[in-house]
Amino acid sequence: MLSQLPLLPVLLPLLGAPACALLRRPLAAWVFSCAVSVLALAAAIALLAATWQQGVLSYALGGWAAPWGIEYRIDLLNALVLLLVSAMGAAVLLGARASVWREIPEHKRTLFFVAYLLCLAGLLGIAATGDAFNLFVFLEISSLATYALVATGRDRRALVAAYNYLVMGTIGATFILIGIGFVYMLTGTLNMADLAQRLPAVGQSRTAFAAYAFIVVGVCLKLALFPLHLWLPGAYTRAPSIVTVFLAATATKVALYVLIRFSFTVFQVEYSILALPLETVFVVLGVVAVFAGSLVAVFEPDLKRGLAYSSVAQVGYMVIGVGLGTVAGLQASLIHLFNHAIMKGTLFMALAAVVLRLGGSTYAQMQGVGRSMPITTACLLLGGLSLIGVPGTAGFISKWYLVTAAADREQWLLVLLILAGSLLTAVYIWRLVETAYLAPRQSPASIAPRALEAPAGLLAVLVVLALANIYFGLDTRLPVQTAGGAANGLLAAVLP
Amino acid sequence: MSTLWLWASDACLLIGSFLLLTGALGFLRFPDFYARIHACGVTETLATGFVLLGLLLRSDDAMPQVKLVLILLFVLFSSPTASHALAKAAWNAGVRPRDNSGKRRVSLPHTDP
Amino acid sequence: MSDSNGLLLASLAIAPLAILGIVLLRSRPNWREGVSVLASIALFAVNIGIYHSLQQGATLSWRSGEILPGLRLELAVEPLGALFALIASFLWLVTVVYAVGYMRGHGEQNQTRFYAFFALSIGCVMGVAFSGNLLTLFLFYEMLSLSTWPLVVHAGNDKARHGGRVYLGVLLGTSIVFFLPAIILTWWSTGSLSFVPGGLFPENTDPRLLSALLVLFVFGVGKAAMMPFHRWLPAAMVAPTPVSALLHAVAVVKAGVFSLVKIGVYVFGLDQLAAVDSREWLLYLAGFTLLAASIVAMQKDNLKARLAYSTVSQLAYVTLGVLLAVPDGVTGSGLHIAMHAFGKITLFFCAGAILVASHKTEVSQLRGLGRQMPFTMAAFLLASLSIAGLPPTGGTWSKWFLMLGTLDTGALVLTAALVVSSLLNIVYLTLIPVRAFWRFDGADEAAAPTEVREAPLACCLAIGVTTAICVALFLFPQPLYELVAQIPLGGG
Amino acid sequence: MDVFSYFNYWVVVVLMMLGFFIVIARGNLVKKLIGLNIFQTSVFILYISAGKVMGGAAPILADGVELYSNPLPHVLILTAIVVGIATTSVGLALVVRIHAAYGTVEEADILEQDATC
Amino acid sequence: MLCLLVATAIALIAVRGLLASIMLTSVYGLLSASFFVTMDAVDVAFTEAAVGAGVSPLLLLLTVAIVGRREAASNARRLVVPLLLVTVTGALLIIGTLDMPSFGSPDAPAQTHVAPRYLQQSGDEIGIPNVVTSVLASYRAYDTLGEVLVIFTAGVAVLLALAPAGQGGSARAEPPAPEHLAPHTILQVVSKLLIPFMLLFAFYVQFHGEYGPGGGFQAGVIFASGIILYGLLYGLPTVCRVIPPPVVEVLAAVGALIYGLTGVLSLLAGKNFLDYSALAADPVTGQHIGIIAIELGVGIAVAAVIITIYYAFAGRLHTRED
Repeated sequence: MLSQLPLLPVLLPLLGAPACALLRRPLAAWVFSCAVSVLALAAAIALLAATWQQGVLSYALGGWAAPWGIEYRIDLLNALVLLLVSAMGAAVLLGARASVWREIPEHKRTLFFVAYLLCLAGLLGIAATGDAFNLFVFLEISSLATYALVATGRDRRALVAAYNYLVMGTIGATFILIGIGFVYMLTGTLNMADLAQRLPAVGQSRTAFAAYAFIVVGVCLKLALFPLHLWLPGAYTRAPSIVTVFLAATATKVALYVLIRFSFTVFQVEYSILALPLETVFVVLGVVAVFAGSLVAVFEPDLKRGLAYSSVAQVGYMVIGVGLGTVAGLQASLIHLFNHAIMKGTLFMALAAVVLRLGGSTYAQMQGVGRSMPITTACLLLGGLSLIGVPGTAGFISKWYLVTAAADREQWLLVLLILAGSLLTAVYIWRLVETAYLAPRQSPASIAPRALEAPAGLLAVLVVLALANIYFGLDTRLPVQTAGGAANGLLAAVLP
Repeated sequence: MSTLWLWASDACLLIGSFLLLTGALGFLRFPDFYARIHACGVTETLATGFVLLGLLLRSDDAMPQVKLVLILLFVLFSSPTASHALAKAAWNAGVRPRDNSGKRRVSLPHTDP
Repeated sequence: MSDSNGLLLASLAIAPLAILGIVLLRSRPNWREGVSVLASIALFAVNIGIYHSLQQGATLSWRSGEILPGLRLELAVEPLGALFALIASFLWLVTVVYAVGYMRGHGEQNQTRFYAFFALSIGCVMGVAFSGNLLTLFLFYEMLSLSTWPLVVHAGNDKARHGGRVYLGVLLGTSIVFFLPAIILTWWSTGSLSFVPGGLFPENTDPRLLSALLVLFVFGVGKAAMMPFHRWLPAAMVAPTPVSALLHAVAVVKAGVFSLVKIGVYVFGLDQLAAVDSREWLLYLAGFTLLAASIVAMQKDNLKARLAYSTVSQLAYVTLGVLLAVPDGVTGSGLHIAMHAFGKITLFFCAGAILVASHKTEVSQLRGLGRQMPFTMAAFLLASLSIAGLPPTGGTWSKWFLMLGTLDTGALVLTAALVVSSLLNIVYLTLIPVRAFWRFDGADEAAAPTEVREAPLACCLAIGVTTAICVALFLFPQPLYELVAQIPLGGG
Repeated sequence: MDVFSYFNYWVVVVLMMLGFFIVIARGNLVKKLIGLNIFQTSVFILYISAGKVMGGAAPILADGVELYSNPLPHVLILTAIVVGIATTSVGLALVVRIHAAYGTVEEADILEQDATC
Repeated sequence: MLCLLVATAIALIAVRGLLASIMLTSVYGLLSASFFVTMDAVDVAFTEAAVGAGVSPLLLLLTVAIVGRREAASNARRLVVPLLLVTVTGALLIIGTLDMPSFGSPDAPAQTHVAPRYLQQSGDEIGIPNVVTSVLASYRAYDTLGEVLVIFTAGVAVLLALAPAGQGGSARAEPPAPEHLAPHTILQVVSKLLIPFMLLFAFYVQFHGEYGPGGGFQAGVIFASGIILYGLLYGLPTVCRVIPPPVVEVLAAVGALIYGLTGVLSLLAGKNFLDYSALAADPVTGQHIGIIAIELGVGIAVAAVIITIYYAFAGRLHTRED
């Protein structure tokens, strides 16, 4: 079974989804999905361990060797993303019951879990595959499932958000398809490793340039990099709480992975970052994203939407790291990818609990929530502190690496801007704290009937996620070493 | 022998194409819906028949011939039915034929749409 | 050895344990406060133990696993930290006793939260005091900012919220925008963040980098309240008096100047510090701060605001002492941390006692109060003398060394500034009790409520203890001095 | 002659852009999906054009035929067509729901309704 | 051919009114299918004809029947940005084409690198003449599994969006809708004659995919079309009685599972996922069995999902009329 390891994290949810559809009772579907996602997580953990021991793992699907068949090629980068996505997928699902039962009508619950598993499988498939076209296929699986999940939100605006996401997402995917088509016409292959070998020979052609441009734009649409982020706030805000947790923790992360994979593996770094002015483009767009996203978040009356904009900002940080084009920058970007998933997972999970009990997540509704839901609010606060980058939390590690990476390139202005971005984060997180702890509790009439602490299942997951923020702020070996190894693997060959 | 078949086939194809052209012309130029549907519905069935016949005469394999015959049968069934369905739907929707001056000439029981 | 290291960890662990106890016993106020008192006694005892180990020449330290490559959380005991920890934990004990009286006397809400975060703050202070490298220092420094915020906004009204915003905004802002880059730059250029006697930077470090770093550090440690980043301290005065007393006269502000002393001595090293270009104007900025804050203090009628500006001024003394980069300056700074702590906490205790007993907050209302509250006012008088640096109080010694420092460097302007500031101290602090006792005219008699009596016993007890220590330190400054003299000064 | 060899591709580019234009310029949600359809179909044409070999036969092995067109793009596009219809159907389902919720499928009207509530 | 396509697309931009747009879409699909034939892509042409000219206009029509055919005039001021975007994108694409291998050149990398192996060795390795099927079902079988799951996802998504409450998630028909279709006697008679042939043809396409153009996907679409035609003529309730929605939904999942489990079988036999040579002693026979099995899975899943989607839309149509 060990030789099949690279496939398992993807295969389990992929086949689990149709199997889950055969279950009629929602509770059974939930239990089944949980089991599937936990197994996938176990496989992903084993896979990461195997990657550390054996280096790059290759798995030929259908027994056909690449480039004729489709290959799964797992290096540290893939393994890290797989682990992250499956872990968040499992965690969110485990805590999902109460929230789903509250927000999703009874007859849609089974399908909801099926779509969730499909989305998970799609994202994992993207992260595992070594074939450019296969990536597109799994991208579409996850995207379609995401549109459906977003549309299950209770508000009718969820429908519009899902529709806009669908149009933008499809444009992005089609752009990626065009890009893949171009490189295929240039090289005759779809396998990423094979592409990497064959592209340098034709790398200077205008076709390669156009191909890279289309892929980058397409991926940035999925990544919601400013100014292509327009779909994100609506989708995150209107989607059911659980979906928001899952998407925020995984979807943009996988998109960033795709960006890195195409920029550093398929197109080599000399081409993608150093020869083109993309370094500047990424860094500038990243910085603008940080400030634009954070500023909107500061003035947003709904916390969920505010945090969605904060995601736009955080994507900015990650892209800055990529744009630096150094091992340190890439490592910082990957660390932030990992840590941000945990932070936003915590934050949105806590919001799921808040929405469950209070019916909404505007600041007005959350007044005094610190007293009615102390544990949830404490977790929310922890996630927020981590987002700010307070030392002792995971966010601090991200910021540290990002700033050192910028310092290595002697970009002092960038250092300052990154830290100033943190200050903006502090502003909106503090707005939350004041609302939660200082504002008078809402008048009894407007408070939900049972404004109590969240149910145990959700709360347990939430607490674990919140503590993960601290754990990964103190024991950083897993993200730092894996990200370091991955960054080295991607860049060491070409950079000193 | 084969030349003869080829001639016959060419002739069939030509007739078919010509009929299609007339049908299209009628579709563009005729005054009202029913005349148009008549123009292309009638010619289309016949034209397709000729084209298929022409192709049938050209092929020398059994399998394609069987297929062409089947297509012919299918077209003979479906094309008039489609025209009928269209006309009927139009009638039900309240579309009425016009005379040369463009006025409604016929008024029949189901006037309500 | 291992026992002593256990002591070190214990000093950090007591606060969390205390919080647990406080939260669990939240429905029984007596037990809850009992836990607080017990914890503070235990902490003080532990710190004495640490002091003794240090005196016997033991090195106490603890390291975590690597957090960042080559970087760990490190704890280490050195003389200055031990001094700071001793003072803070002792004053915690005193303050808890005082707080029990104050909070009950004043009928405050949310007392459990108050005691819990109070304990947490002290835990963070211990962390700052015993931190073994810049990263650890920064970690506890930030935690201290965050854990004191709930105490500052304790009242929960708009005024408190506004104060809290300024408080956290300045402290977090400076630490993120100045302090953190300074730390990262240090790491980036030296590859280490450890506290090393004599400093971290190699001889050939770019002087411009050092200049920039010094500026970043001095402004970044916002808790040192260097102008123009001093606004948070007056803003924090919306807190209940015990908080102002312990945290904003002792723990938090001293954590700031303590960090600066540590950075000056162990990151730069006095020799290198003396050569940094930006030191000169920072010195004058410190001089300006101490004068300007004194002048502002004179104009404040609110007693706590006046004390706050006085604190800003006194903190500038310490900063100035470090920046002088001579051994006498550092000795003066170290001593002043201690002396000012006892003096200022007494003053705050008195202010709180006056508030509880007579509900008066403005200086102008205090005339004649000496008759009703003679004990409090006497303590106020002694403590203000200590702040001004006059015998028979401990403040004399620290000011003395600071003066020597300025003379060593030949910066006579600064000497003059110190003298003028001390005179101002007398005007705006010492005159308060003097008026309360003697400038009593009949016009106010009717206004003075006759039923005003001394504050609750717990408060008076606390005031008595700290006042006594102020005086005692004048008579027996030797142990303190010896401890401060152990700071490895490299250049000295 | 080089120009002529690209003519095919250029027409495809024009087709793509026509579809793309409909997607972003039209406010009717159904029309947008139609545009998306055209856009995607045009990309299929690009792929299939890339697989054509002049003088080649359809890639179904037969005796005596040496030159075939490239089967790989065909396979890819078969998959892509399925993806396209899947996207369209999900999009249409959303449109139906939007119509039920808003009573309109014009983007401008929807924005207006959302802005007022 | 291409010019016709361009003309259609321009007409699409010019025309206002959704019904005409849908007809043009259908025309566009048919034209591109014809173009695919001239490009030797017969399988693709088949699929595009079924999908581009069949299923997708059908779904569009159903939608328009629900939401109305009117289209508002577009705002002239809103055209500037799209025009700019389109111009930039188009320019980039044109630039991209400048260094491409010439159209139809047999020396292009795409023709010389990976594809030749399929053409030269699939006969020995897989043993079936249709190379497209070989690649689709064996060399890149995993993509096709992904494709099946895409269509399955679409089914799930449509159901999630449109399923009416209280029926266990399935798009069951409403109580009989007004039977305005009743007098269509001629249509009903003719279709009764034709539908069996359509279904038969679907099976032919299903199992003939190895030798000629066709395969599970096309067969599934044709099968579904037959059922949909039946539904259109006899009304949703009738067809729902013949083929109940829950059954179709189960079949969709089963189809996907057949595909997946075929892969799992080869896993259990100790080979890689979807390596059919493990399914029989002789690798080529194994490939045969595998391809038949997965094509069956594809066919079932596709037919079931398309019927499900139809049910969901048609159900909405009836709900609205109530």
